[in-house]
Amino acid sequence: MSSLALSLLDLEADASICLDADDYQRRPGKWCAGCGDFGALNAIKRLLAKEQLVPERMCFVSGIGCSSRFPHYVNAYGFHGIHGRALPLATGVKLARPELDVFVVTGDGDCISIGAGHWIHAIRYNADMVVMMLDNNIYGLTKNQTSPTTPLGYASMTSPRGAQLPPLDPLQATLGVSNASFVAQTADWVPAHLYATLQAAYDHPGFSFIRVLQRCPKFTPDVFQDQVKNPDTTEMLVHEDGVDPPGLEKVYTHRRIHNPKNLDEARSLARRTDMLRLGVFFRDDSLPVYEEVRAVPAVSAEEKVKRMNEVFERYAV
Amino acid sequence: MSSLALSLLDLEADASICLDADDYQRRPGKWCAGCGDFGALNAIKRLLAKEQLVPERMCFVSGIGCSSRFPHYVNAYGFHGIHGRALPLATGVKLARPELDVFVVTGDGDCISIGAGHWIHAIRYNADMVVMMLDNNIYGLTKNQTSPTTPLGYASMTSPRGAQLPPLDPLQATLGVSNASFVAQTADWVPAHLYATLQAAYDHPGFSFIRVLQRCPKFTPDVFQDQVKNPDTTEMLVHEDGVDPPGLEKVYTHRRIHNPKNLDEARSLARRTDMLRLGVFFRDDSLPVYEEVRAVPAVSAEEKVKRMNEVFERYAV
Amino acid sequence: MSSVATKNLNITKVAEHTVEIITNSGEGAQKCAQIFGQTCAKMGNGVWTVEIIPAEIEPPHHTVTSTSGNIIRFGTGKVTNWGDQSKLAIAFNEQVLLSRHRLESLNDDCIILQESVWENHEDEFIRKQYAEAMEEMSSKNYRFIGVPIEEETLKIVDNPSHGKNMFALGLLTEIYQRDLSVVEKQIAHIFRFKSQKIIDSNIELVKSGMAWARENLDFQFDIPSVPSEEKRLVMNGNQACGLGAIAAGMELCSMYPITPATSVSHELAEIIEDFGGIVHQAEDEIAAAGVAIGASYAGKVALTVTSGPGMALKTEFIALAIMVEVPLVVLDVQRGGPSTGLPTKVEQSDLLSSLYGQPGDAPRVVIAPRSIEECFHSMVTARRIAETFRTVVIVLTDANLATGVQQFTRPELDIRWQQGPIDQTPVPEGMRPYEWDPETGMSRRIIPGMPGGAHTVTGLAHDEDSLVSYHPSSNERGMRMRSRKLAVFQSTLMPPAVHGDEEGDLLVVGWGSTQGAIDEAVDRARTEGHKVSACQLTFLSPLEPGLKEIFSKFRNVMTVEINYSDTVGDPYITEETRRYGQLAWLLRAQTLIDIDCWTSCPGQPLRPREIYNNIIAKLERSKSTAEGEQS
Amino acid sequence: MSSVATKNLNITKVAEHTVEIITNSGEGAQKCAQIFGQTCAKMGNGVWTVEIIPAEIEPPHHTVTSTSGNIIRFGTGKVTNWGDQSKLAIAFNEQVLLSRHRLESLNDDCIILQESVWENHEDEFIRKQYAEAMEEMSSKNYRFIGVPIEEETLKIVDNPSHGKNMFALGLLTEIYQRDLSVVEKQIAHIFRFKSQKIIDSNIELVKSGMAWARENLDFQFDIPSVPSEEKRLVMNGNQACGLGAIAAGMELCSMYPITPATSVSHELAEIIEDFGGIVHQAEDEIAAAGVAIGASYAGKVALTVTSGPGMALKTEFIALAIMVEVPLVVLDVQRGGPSTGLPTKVEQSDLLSSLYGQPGDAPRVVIAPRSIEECFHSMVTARRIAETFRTVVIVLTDANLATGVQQFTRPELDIRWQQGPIDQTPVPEGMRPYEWDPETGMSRRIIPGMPGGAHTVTGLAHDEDSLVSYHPSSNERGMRMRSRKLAVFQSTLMPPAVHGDEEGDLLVVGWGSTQGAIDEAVDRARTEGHKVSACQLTFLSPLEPGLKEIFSKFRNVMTVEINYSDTVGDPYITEETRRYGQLAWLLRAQTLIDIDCWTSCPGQPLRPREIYNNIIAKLERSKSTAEGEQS
Ligand SMILES: Cc1ncc(C[n+]2csc(CCOP(=O)(O)OP(=O)(O)O)c2C)c(N)n1
Ligand SMILES: Cc1ncc(C[n+]2csc(CCOP(=O)(O)OP(=O)(O)O)c2C)c(N)n1
Ligand code: SF4
Ligand code: SF4
Ligand SMILES: [Mg+2]
Ligand SMILES: [Mg+2]
Repeated sequence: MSSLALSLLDLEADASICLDADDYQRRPGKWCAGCGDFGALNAIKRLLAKEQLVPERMCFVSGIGCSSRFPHYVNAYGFHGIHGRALPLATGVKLARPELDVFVVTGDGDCISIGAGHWIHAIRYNADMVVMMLDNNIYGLTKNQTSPTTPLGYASMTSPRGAQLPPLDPLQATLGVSNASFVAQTADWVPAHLYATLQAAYDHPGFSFIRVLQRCPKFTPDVFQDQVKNPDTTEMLVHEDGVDPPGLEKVYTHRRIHNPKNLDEARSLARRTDMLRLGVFFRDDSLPVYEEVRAVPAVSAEEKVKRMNEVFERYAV
Repeated sequence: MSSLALSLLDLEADASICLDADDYQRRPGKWCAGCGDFGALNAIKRLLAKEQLVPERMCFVSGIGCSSRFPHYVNAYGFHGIHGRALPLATGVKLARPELDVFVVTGDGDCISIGAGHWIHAIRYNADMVVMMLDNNIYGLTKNQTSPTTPLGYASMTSPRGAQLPPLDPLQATLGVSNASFVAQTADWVPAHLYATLQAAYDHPGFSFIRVLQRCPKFTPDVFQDQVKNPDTTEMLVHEDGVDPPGLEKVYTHRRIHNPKNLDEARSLARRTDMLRLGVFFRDDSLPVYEEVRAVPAVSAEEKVKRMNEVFERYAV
Repeated sequence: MSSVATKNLNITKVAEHTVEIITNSGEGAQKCAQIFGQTCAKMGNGVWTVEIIPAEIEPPHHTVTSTSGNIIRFGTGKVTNWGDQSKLAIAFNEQVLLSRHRLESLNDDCIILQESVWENHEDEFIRKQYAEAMEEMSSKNYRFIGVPIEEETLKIVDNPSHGKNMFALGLLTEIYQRDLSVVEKQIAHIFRFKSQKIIDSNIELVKSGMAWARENLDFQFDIPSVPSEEKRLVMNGNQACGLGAIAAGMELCSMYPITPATSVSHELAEIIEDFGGIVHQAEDEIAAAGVAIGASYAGKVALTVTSGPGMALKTEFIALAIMVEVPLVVLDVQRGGPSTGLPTKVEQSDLLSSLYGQPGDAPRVVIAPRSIEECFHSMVTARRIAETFRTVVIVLTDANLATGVQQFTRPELDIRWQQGPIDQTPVPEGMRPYEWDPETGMSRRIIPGMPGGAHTVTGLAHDEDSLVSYHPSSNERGMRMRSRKLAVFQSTLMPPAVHGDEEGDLLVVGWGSTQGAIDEAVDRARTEGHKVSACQLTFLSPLEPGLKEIFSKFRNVMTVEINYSDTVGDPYITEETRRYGQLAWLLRAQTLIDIDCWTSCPGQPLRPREIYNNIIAKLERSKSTAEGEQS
Repeated sequence: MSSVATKNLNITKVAEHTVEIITNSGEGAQKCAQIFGQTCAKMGNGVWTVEIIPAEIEPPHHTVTSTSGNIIRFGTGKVTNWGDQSKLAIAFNEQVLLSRHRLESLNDDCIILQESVWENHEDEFIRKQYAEAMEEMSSKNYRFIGVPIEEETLKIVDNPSHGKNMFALGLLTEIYQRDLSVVEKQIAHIFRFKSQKIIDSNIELVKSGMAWARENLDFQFDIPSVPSEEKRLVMNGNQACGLGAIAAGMELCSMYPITPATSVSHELAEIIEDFGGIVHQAEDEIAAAGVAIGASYAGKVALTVTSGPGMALKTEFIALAIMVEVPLVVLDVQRGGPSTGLPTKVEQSDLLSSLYGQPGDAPRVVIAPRSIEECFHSMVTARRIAETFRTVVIVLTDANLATGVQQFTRPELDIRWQQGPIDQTPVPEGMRPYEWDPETGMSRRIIPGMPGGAHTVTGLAHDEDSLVSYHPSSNERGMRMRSRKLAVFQSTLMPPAVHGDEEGDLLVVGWGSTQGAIDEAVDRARTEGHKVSACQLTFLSPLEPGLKEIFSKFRNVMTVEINYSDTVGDPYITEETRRYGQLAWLLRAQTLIDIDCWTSCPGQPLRPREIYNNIIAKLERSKSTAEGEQS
């Protein structure tokens, strides 16, 4: 059964939601035909509709890249920042306004190349936000340069004879960072799974890192071909604390029950290259969340003036 | 048996080397009395003497910090760079001059806070260099601010009520990066182990990351107190492919045979907080080394001119 | 729309023409233009080609945002810029055409060869938007000629979007009487990696385009060429920088992708390994600079290539290189700013940040090539300066040079440009790492590997021995020595040439890529008898000598720049509050002469006509004020 | 060394005195100076204290590099700078003293109270280096007085290095007849977190110091104070900035540690949580800026604090804030550059990079407080400007203000400085994210949470709706509007005050922290009848109005700055090649007046005497040239 047919089936599943979903689209996405970013946008729309989120109580933050154009297309507040710096901006928004729902959309270059330092530290801060890394294994917007996730030997404009290093696996790296609290992998061509993963990430209190395998027909048309064509190349990690969207088991028959609490297991699964694995690799809802550990009681202007005058006393002569 | 006595014993072990070792010291280190950086300097001197390295064929690269003053004290070429950027500088040196022995000395702030992005990518490049991260759990040079490795709740000038987040574990993070090839932990107060670890790192072809637990009597006098006082808090990871300096077993009776090839095991050991673990967590000498995969045959000036003229033909009108 | 009834050919002879090929992105306008441009060049015409690039990678087709294409200006003599509006256009649909119309890119009586399939398309929406577009464009008296481009193409290939461009090429070949054999050679070259079948069908398409034109068009243009024996190359500025870097002997280009600079490294990645070098794509621009500095320090002078946002990130490392006196060449292909700004568009707004971007006093050399030819040679010059003076050289080009294609005299390669073997000779007893000549501040580098030279360089204040020193005198000494090198370098420079008379009513001063357009505008004014000259600067730090003297011979001096300046007379904008163009500001401080500026930041190269108009306007203003003073 | 034989006290009355306490780092000079300074302040004297900080954290003791200490200048009237050389010094060993001697910090006939234990120390090496040091210092006629500091201290505590400082405090208390009760109060305050035992023994040490002085010294100084009713605070510039930030209602300070800026955040970290705010220590300066911008965008105006190298890293983000028009306050505590430079030392070399650091045209406001009092108020001003004009405000202080301690009028807190509740009212139908007033470029912010206001801000060129736009006119429009705001802000400013007559032979122009020293030097020259005035600028971008008019009333204008400039007459340095001080360069472009400069970058604050000398020298030069012209 083709993933296209599948996605139809799965849209029918809750057509009601799909209607309102469009209210969350501010304007049509300007990506190439067949770009996986459209799938991510659709899944987000469904999530927002399902949760009936109020546009002005959300903020979508991104860096620079095809993927980072995302906020322009969502009916919410958005900050289309600079390359690699979406996470610090998002952290600032969350620190100032914990009541806002913060979503970050970034790319494999934006997040784990130029943004790598912020990425590692944002995982550790564990501020409550949903982070979608749209991973097309390439630099799209700048037209076809090698990214850290480009497969070994895959040619681009900057390595015409093929990438010289094995790719950097975002999952293993994320799982290596202390205080990591939610790490998942999904793919744009399995809409039901993408949607379910977003839902789980949204429900998770803390920094939810989702690597979304994203097709780029323009520059990496073949990197995900097998996985798209043949569901048998994929194993679904399922668990009650993870995701297991109904209907998928018919298509994706390789299923593994993986308890997302098991970090050792998560790491070793992330390492294995025998199959593509989709699902929640790790999840711990109990870890310290930055804006919570940093929360301080509000103080009235009058009180502030009063306290400042007390501080002055210490310096008075 | 105190670690001091131990270090004496262990200096006697090869007094001959110790003599020449001083030839590798350009000038006395200017650190606080009791600073662990002295131990690192001594160990390096011993290694250079043991290997009889030629001063002009070595380059010591560092960032900024107490630890990063290191190159000034070694009788070798040195590049005392800017904060957080030692690794890109070192990569440039190695790319241009693969025949030079490159050593990097960095701190917990320099390497894994401001330098985090370069750190992750340098691990992946796997250029052949020895990297010593002197980890005193604090920002020393700037006088006592929280670093990513500062223990939870430990007070500093920037978090007077204690660090708000669990520390970032450099070992787990390093072990999470694809193409990581050598990851070890040692401590300044176990000179024999520090020395042996440096030796192993030097022998390893590729990027050897060593986290050196380093005492800072000035600002974190107590963070390593127990471990220094009581060897029973420490477990030595030993293996023929790792390190197992003679004599230590008498003091450090907790020993675990750990095969550095076992990455899953390495990661889960790095996670465990029941004891301090010193040794080589992971080692794989077979991974691609950046300056090798990028090596291109040298071309004579004449040949270059000839080839450039050929290139011109493509653009000729 | 008018279609040609009776055929009675008239051939107009013109000195130059500007042609646009306007398509959806992905329809191959680039290849068509490239081949046509190459052909014109080979046939001895001067040529300048410019790309029209859409904002998105692949925007929805048949919309105003999907416009992709090329402008080809070619003529009898040398062509130095994209000129004014286009005289002839080939458009694959009316929406992309409309976008060009709105940008006022088309000449009032432009001849437009337009795909005829849309006018009566079955889809009503398409007919409707077609009609509306034609309505909007009726304000001008363009001459529209319907051409069944797709229909004709389909006769030869089944996927028109891989063929229409060659049919269009055929139209041009016929209209401008290009030599088919030359066109065929170019096709064979461009598609050399494709099958013979494709090459053949492309040639067939060209022929059918020619045939259609022969049968249906009543006009042709004759643009005579001056055949020359001189060997020439044709390429764009980024290619020229890439080849120049190799010719200069640089063996490492350390970069991070950014438009419009990236194609320099594409060019290099393709070939540099045949020259013993590599392109290193770093994790970010900071690392790219760091790797380049590390390599330069170790003896291999490296290049780092970027654009505005990347320059911002290299700020700290550039200061380090200046402080430790490690040679470094930084190429900044300027784009529209500030921040992400206009990534694909031209601007000259990085001048002041290139001079003053670093906290602390960090003297460096800044040069700006004025033509594609100078792009090539700037790399050789930059490297020599960087090594001779142990400093950072920033080379400022821009999106106009980067994508503009032009031919230039084939450079004579000099083997001395190549890097010799790295100096590994023993260091003379007692020689110091910074043995500054007290007169010149210059010193000999000690490179890792040199016996007896071991020392540690540092970004901290240091003395001749490279020892950290906090003593006032050694700090001031270092500052003085690093600054002195600029004065010494300046003493080796010549005053800039003046284009036109040495004195007059107005001197137009520009820098970098605008030379062609400015000179053309000035010439136009001069032929009308105006006392105007031009002076194009290429050394910005240090500035070329003799400027004050040159300027003082003109009643007015005005810079023309592609950047922002306030306009006196706008609300709140006075002589005092006005923010000037970046070069104007620099020259005011340098010469204390009241230098005016006309600047604009439209995200496209300046047109000779705009410049001309502002020259005339400036002359008017100064005349009236002069009279004002008299009365 | 002379030791005091017969005791016959003479009390000298002086208007001011400068005292140095010189120790190994870690011997508590800071606390001694802090208490002494506080005491003087409380007793109604004007005070200025400066720290002497070693390069390393804890360098080897008893060496010239280990010098740590304080300079306290206090007098009858207001004290605005550290003044000239010290008149009295207390030294714990001769090596640290020697380092001060070499820096020419000690007055020719300075009285030096010196630890007497070293002279005849058993260790020969110590005796030897002592003798050599004394030999070197014999060039001056200092008056050396041996004091058994350690010996006396050991009588009270067993670890002298935690006590000698209090004994020294006792010496000063006696010599300057300080009120012991005040001293005791200060001790009790400073050691409030320590045990009563420690407090008592410290007071005992002070008393023993006083006793020793009484018995052994034949001199005292009387520095009358003018008691005033005015409420005053005493603190350093970083503390003032920290408290100012809170007073300004800022609830987030997002920073990364860097000397000499870090202590601002230390101050804040201590108290800001009692004000509903936090200090966020980011992973680097880039993230620190990003977090601040994110928070400001979301409605809480944030502060980011750094110094030179950190400014370099914030370059890109500052441009983004300017482009999206998110208010942001950036505090740059300037240190010696370039690169890592002189991390703990003062310099004013970030002016041009603060104005022009960003690629692209990025207009921003730059202000430089001139005193510690202005440090406090600059935060309030900066925030107001940033919010009113939706732009970035860079505040430039420096290591001199950062560590200098001075008292100033206690600010009257205004509740309106506090941030009101974040605007969450519905957005009026049809209101746009960048509804630029065409006259002023100003617009109302739409903040996340405001119903009906959802939009996406972007660093790309955009229109009023914040939609990405590549159209020339909208790009130029945005540029114009962002630039216009500076002109509008400038129109609200007053011309700067002139210190001295409105006209004369020379106007000395400075900026920021040098005001005190410049005014003092100018006053000195004026009392000698020279026609010199001073003008200290605090707004650098936009520049204050009326400068040209003010300057034109003086025959010469010269800036005085703590940064680098070439000296005409040095090899290769001509009027043309000279690189000017940063303010001078700026003012030349702005006024087209031939502004000279005297600058110096010794890594320490300028001394009134140096400035005075260069004022006189400038007057001489101009006189001779003037005569030259006449003949
Ligand atoms: C500081 C800076 N460096 C480089 C760029 C150029 N740039 C824009 S997007 C991009 C990478 C895009 O790749 P990715 O993050 O994977 O996003 P994608 O386009 O593939 O979705 C780069 C290098 C920039 N805009 N700013
Ligand atoms: C760009 C920049 N940011 C900040 C600093 C200030 N700084 C110097 S060293 C340092 C951190 C030192 O900590 P660490 O790396 O752990 O080294 P340690 O001193 O503890 O050995 C900082 C923040 C700087 N010099 N440059
Ligand atoms: S280039 Fe690739 S990632 Fe970018 S829009 Fe096109 S398909 Fe999507
Ligand atoms: S501060 Fe700490 S790390 Fe730095 S030199 Fe002193 S003891 Fe060593
Ligand atoms: Mg990508
Ligand atoms: Mg540290």
